[in-house]
Amino acid sequence: MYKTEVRGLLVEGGKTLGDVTRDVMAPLETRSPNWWRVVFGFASLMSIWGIYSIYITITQGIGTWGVNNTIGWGWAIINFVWWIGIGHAGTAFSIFLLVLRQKWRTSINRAAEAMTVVAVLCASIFPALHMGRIWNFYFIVPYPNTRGPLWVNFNSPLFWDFLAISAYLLISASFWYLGMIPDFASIRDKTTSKVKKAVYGFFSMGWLGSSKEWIRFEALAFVLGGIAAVLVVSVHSIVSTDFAVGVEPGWHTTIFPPYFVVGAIFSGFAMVMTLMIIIRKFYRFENYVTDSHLNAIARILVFVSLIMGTAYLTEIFLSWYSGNRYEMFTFFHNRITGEFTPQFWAMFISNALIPQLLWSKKLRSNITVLFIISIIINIGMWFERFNIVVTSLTKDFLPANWAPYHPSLIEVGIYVGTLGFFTLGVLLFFRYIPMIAISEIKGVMKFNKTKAD
Amino acid sequence: MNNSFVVQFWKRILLGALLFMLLMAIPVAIFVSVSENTRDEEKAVVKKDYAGDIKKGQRIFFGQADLGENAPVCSSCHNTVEIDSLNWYPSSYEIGSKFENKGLTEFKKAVLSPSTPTMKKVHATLTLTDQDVTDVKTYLDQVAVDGLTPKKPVIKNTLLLILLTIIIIIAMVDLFFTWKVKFKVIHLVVILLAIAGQVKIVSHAAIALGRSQDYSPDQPIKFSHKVHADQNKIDCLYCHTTAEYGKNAGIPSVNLCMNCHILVAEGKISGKYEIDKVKAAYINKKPIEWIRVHNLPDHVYFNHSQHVGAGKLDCTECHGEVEEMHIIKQVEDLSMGWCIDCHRTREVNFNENRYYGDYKQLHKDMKSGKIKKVTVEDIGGTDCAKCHY
Amino acid sequence: MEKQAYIVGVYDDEEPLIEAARKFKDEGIKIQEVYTPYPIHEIFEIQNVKSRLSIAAYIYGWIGGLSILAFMQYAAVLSWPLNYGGKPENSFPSFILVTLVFTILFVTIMSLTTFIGRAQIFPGKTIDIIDPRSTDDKFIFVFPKEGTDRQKVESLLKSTGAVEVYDR
Amino acid sequence: MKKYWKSPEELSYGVNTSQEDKFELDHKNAVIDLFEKDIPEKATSRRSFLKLMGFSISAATVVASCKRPVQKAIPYLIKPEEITPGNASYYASTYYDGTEYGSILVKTRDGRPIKIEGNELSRISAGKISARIQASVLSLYDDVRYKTPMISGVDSDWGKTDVEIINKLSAINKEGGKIVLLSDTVISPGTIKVIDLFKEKYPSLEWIQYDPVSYSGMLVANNKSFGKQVIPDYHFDKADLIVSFSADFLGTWIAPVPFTRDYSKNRKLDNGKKKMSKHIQFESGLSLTGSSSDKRIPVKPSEGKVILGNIYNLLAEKAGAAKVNVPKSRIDINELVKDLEMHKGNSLVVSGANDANTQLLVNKINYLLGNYGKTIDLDKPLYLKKGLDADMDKLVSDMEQGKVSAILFYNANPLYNFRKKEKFEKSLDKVSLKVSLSTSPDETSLIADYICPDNHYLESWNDAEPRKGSFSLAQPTISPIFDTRQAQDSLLKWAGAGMDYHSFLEQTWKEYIFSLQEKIANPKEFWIHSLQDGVFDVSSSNETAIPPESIEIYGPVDIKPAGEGLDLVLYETVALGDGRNANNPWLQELPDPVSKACWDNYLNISPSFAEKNGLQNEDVVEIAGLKVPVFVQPGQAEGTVSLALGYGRDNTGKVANNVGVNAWPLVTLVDGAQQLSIEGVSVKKTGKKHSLALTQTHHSMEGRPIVRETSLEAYIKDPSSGNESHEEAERNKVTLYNEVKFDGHHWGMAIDLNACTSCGACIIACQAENNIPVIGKEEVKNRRIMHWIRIDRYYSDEPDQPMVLNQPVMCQHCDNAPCENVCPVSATMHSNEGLNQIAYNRCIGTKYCINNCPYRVRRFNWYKYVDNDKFDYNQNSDLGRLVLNPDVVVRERGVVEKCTFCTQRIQEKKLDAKLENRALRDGEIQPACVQTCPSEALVFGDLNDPESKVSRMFGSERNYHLLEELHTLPSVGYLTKVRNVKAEEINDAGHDKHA
Repeated sequence: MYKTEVRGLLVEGGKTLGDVTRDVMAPLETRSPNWWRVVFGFASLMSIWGIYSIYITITQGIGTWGVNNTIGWGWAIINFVWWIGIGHAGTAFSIFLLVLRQKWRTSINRAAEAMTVVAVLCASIFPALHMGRIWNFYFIVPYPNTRGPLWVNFNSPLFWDFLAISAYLLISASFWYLGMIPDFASIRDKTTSKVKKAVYGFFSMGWLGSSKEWIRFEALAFVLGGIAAVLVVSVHSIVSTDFAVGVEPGWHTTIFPPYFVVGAIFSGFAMVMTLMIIIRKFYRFENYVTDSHLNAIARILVFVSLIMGTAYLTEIFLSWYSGNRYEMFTFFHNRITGEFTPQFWAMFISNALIPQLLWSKKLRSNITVLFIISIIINIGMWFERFNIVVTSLTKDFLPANWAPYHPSLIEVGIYVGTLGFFTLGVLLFFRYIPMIAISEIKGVMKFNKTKAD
Repeated sequence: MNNSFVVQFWKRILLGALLFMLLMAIPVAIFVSVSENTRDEEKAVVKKDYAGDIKKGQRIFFGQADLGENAPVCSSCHNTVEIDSLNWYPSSYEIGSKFENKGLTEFKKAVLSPSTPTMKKVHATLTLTDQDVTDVKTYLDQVAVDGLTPKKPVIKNTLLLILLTIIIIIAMVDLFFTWKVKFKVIHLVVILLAIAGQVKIVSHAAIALGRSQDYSPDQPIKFSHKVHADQNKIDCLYCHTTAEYGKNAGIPSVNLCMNCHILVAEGKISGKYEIDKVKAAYINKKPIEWIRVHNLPDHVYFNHSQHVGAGKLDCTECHGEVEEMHIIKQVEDLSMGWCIDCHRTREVNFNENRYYGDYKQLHKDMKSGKIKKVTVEDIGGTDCAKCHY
Repeated sequence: MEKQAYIVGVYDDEEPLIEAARKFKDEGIKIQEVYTPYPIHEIFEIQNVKSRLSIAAYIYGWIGGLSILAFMQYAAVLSWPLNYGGKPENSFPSFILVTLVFTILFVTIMSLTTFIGRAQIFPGKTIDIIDPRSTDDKFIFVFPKEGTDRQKVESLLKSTGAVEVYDR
Repeated sequence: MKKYWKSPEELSYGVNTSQEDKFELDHKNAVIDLFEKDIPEKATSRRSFLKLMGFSISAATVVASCKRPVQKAIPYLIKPEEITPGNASYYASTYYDGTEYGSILVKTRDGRPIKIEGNELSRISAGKISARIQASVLSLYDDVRYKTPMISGVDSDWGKTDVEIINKLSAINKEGGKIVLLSDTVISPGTIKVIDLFKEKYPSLEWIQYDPVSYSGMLVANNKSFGKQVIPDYHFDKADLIVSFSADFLGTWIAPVPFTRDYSKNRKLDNGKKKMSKHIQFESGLSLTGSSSDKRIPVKPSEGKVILGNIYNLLAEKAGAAKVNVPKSRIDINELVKDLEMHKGNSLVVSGANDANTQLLVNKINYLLGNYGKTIDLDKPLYLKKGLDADMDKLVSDMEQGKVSAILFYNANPLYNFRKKEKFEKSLDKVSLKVSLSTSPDETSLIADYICPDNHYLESWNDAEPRKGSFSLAQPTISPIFDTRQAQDSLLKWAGAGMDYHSFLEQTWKEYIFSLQEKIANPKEFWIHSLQDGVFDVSSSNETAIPPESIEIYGPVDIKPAGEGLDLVLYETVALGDGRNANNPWLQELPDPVSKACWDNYLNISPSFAEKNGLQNEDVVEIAGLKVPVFVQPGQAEGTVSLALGYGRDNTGKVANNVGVNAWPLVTLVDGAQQLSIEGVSVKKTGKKHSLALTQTHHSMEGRPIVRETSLEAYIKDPSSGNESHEEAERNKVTLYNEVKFDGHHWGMAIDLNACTSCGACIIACQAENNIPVIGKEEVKNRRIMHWIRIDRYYSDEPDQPMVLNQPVMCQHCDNAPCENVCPVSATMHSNEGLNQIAYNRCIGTKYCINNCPYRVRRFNWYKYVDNDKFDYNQNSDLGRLVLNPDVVVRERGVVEKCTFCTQRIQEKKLDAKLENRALRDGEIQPACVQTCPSEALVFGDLNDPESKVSRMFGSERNYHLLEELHTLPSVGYLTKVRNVKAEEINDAGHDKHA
């Protein structure tokens, strides 16, 4: 069997099986810490602003945003793609590594998947809100109707998008929940609180841990993992077709699907890193989320960052090589130079250059540096989406249409709101769900032993 | 499968469903009930200088008071309850409204010395004292305010929905607690059927929302298409003059009615009452406020001349057998699917109308026998912008 | 639910458990059920439990994929063909993504249903917990009391390193 | 073209017998409660009922809740023969508001006018009308209009008002006090007769015609030159060389629509024509006309006069005539003079200066060039402007001296647009009776003792004689909405004529105008015939006499050298003109053809001036006491700034109030003529900002082949010159899928960029036809203007002397439309007639199509624009909504909309053809923009018909499609712009330099 020699121990501190259960359950069993309450309050305030902004948008119209006849999509779509990107990593993380049988995923996948579900939920707010008539949303579903029947346009990337995101949400949520069933059972059996016993007992679905259950559990996990691995690639490819199918300069390019998928994994892993550092720090899970885990993520980030850099350069090269004057204008006069220079370079430096620092082992093992870089990457990825959406739309084919774009407070509010929702979601996850997959950790404990021997 | 598993599984699912249904019952009930056409009217009470005994008047009207052996019962001709069919005789409400602002003497004169033969014949044996007249008039005044007694509701969808919910609850209670019926399958079948029924009601209500198939409101005049179009063989286009060349078929103006009714002052069965309304409208210069039956949403452009003039459609194809209707009714649901279905199958006058000469390819195909007929769809009749702009 | 009577053997590590399982198999004693905090593949082999979920998923995939393709063909070509930007009615490349995603969705939903049906778990299922420690750090064997040679089982358990043997 | 003319029996309109009168009144009172209580019901015509009737059906169908509202259908009591509910009727009428004339057809639906179109029978406007006339239908439904007569600001009734006014007038008349009737130019023979009648009754009447933008200098000059105080008619179609000095004859000068039509006739190069006129424009601010010219030379107004003098001297030298004293011009004009001499008899020199001396020079130059009788017609002069500036000053001094006892204001608003309005207002104190006949509130009517509101012109009878021998009639198309009375009726009443204007007019026509013709023998028949046609022309020979040779420049002329200081030039905008229509939101939101700004006036400054003074767009400066934002306008002449008139109105209505600043007080009087250019002003920065609503902010084509242009020289050599990229695109055309073939029709539009002057008439026509909402300044600033057709304007060449390129852009109806492909819900797709269609009710508003349209012609309903107090324009009131076209849906919030090629019109004409059992004719279908285009630059038709005009234009070597390299296969084609310049001038200025 596989031996983890490159990475050192998967679980440190000589933990026993019983320790694992106790350690992971600790945050669930104790009173929530003060920092948790403060952040919760703060996130609630953000969410309230968000809900207010959503209310205004729905009742008054998209006119309350900064978008206009030239730029039909603004922050909403930027944030949508950004969140989807973040929401990518969880599943990518746990599923790719599951399929590749990378044991070190076990201490991270739960948090990553939770992040995915919350991020995708946040993401799905935007396409719904940016619709002018949200109350007619159901038109997008091809259901039999009395209009002829009138179906939908299967050629439209937005329809693909709708399908892909609903599928992705459903699958990542079920995958996440599936993994939690044995852990809920553990809590049910371990906790002393009657309420918790009942609640977790309900959600554990009567899990006992018999070998018949386990084998089906594993089979399902592999089936879901296998098909979701395809989905991970397809979701962001489909999101990229929202742009790639368009004619706008800077959009109409075949590099988009891989570029988007990699970008999503990049931002997602960065977010996973951010979260894991927080979990490790505040819940003292250093023994489970070890330095070698962070090291592994950091190495992936360096690698992906190189791909990102290559993708950026390829795009620029192709715009020149194609000889298409509109493409060239967008890249050379509107991104590299011109009105959107700061945004372009913010993206390029934070995504392609700064992560290269992680080549250094010293920096890689410095938690603070890792944390800062992971945040920078997320900001950089936001700018990447800004570049794609705004620079292409503001200055496209006919100069007479060129128009500036400034987000309104409402648009910003919705974004802040989703940040709030995300934080709230993650905090609730910290509080009520085992942050680390107990049974899976236990499953890999034996490799510790081989190592120790 | 393990029996206990099945039972447990269903128990959970059904309890969940029950909870969900109870939560949903209120909005669904509201939804279903509002989707049925209801209409409220404001009422105002007029002060009178006489006061009779309403109860007494009502009894007279319903024939419960003793007025003599041969005295006709008012309510046997003048309905007091809302009805679907056509009653040529004015209802109590109509009489009430007509005389609401008129004096007792006028009322008495109309009742006891009638002008039309039918009334003369029927009212001949009617004897009423002044007090009786006052009582009846008072009663009718009240009717004019209250309106007719609403007809007894046939099983309304709302009730059916509630009934089905009750059935589900009973089945569940028996399934889990009382265990009266041994075969568990029966419970499941009953519950599933009931749920299916509910889904059907709700989805039908949802589809019917904004539609009005079978809409057949009471019109201000009891105008019978059967009498005019069937018995008197008046062509549709005689009254709906603009259907052939205008966007709207047009509701005839009163002067058009008067073309005939200047002579026809009394119907064979209907008597004078309804025709008098037309005359009154003409004399008082008050147009008749008909209730529009066939309504299309604002975002649909429909042009009669396209269908009647150019398409040579018969009126009945969309409006049904109007000549058989006493009360006009919307026969088709006028849904988009209904329009499209017809456009897909209906042939156009491709060779007769010279306009279609521009469709060269279709003509070629027709000549070569590649196609047998040209439907509306073939010339773009299912394009959005043919009806929506 | 009525509780059954069991003989329960408790181990606190994986290796002795596997050893023991082999022994019981050699001895021809059927273990009714093994409860472990995490999946142990050796036990599956010894117990000879198998799952055909992946085969089912494969079949679901074909069903889902073909039906969505058929549906799109019906909706976009037969039912109401429309001209979108000059594309042919059956613009197949556009259909690929929808087919892919829908297939995945279909497989997921169907596999989940199958899993719930086969593993017989669902929210709020009432269960008979044999030993609550089995989801924590103990590995347990369960034998039905009836029709089991108690002595032999107990001695075998003890000899293979069971830390505890008790009736229930 | 089939039009539904007014039918004869409708002619009894207005002479109702008393019984019918009562009948109608009762009848209407009965229904009025049903629909609308706001509108006072006094009028006595069946049409008002129809109006309300039409309204009820369209407005009552808003489903607010799940409950289905009971819809009532109320038929006519007695149906008028000529009205078919749901079908449109057209009535011929006439528009003249003192600034512009147009012979029009009024489209009415169910008795309410909803659209104005041109009357093709008119020899003057020939079926074409301007943006302002298109928009005039909206002012009919303006809420602020006076609704009843008023005495000292209090609502009153006609009986009382009439009695009081007659009493006062009679008293004044008895005392011999002077009564002044102040009006703008009156071109109506009927009205002139009414005024004569009034004068008979009140002999002390003095009638003053006052034109805010006056042509007094020209009138005086022509009087001096030829003894005729008139404005001649100009034939721009006959001129091969047009030299214009600040005359914006395509935009605002005298009669822009006929001029544009004539001008473009000689600019179009269809059917292989190789000849076009050459147009040279000298002007200060960049005008519409300047932007269309082949060569535009920015000069100061004073410099323009110097150049004219020099031209004259060179010409006079050769002709041996007397010269004038003039300093040398900085601009070399030898070439130009040579050119002019080559074009003797087919050239035309015009000047916009309101200065008799300059106009005398122009007259003399044209005379020397032999243009009289050829390109200038003095025999059939235009009567559109008659006011003499001196009269106004005399009036003010008369009033100051207390000589005037009564003053009646008829279409005159001196308290807004008279240069010394304070003085005028003060002197009014000495006038005892002030009567205003204004239709809606204005600055002058506010101080009037009596307000006797005039009808809107669509509610009125009238006639007009815009040009000698060309008459037209105006008839009411709706009975007065409010309790108003036609001004002529008021005058007749006060004159005690005992006759209403309708019969008076009929009588006048039967008596006088009837005698001008011989074709129709019966006066009654003549009247009916004229009313149906809307126009009547006295047939006369087309030859015009050449005026006597004896003209001389009056007096010695000394032309001063151009000053060095900063000159301010005041100008009229194409949208608002002199500001009398400022309360019309459509016009306020019409982007200026040149600056692309709306909802404001601003000080145009040249880029170099801006740089020198550190000014940027939107910086507020102080000039002559006014605080205005600046706008950096390329092409503004050095040493000049310009400011639009017509803004800064108060108490006029919610739309016009506080928009811009009033520049009228800056007008000066020189030699008895009002001058719109002021020398020696100074500009002071204030440090404040005032935002401007611009619909276009980038002005360079960035080297892209968007508007393609070439020179006439190159064009003659190779008709496809300038259009090289079209060939390239055709060559590179590959397609993955086969192109869709359209059986039957394939609609297309061709746009001749050579003809388009960017006047904006199409924009307003489209707005009126398609119920396009007005969104206000803030939203325009947010770049959300809703117009379905826009005119893109690009500059090339140097910023101080740019070449201007205009391009109308609407939905291109691409056969491979990128927008259709991306709509998830099938709300937009292609019709089998090649139309890119959108079903508003299916749209969920993802805006993907907007993003994916490379032309950005799709519009989104960002807010609810109907019935929303945030957008308090015409669609926010029941009255304002009466203008809506019932055939076009009013779009909901959150849906995308765009040009449909006026599907409703296509369907209407197709149906007509089907009902008449005939094939469609080419040119029968005209979208609103095509119908109104004064230069006939837009052509619509069936591309499947090889004989159609549009097909022939598509076959032209000049034809190209916008962004054709994207392979969107648009159904709109553009014909390259050809400038009448030498080939190298285009290459110099052309595409590559500014990239």
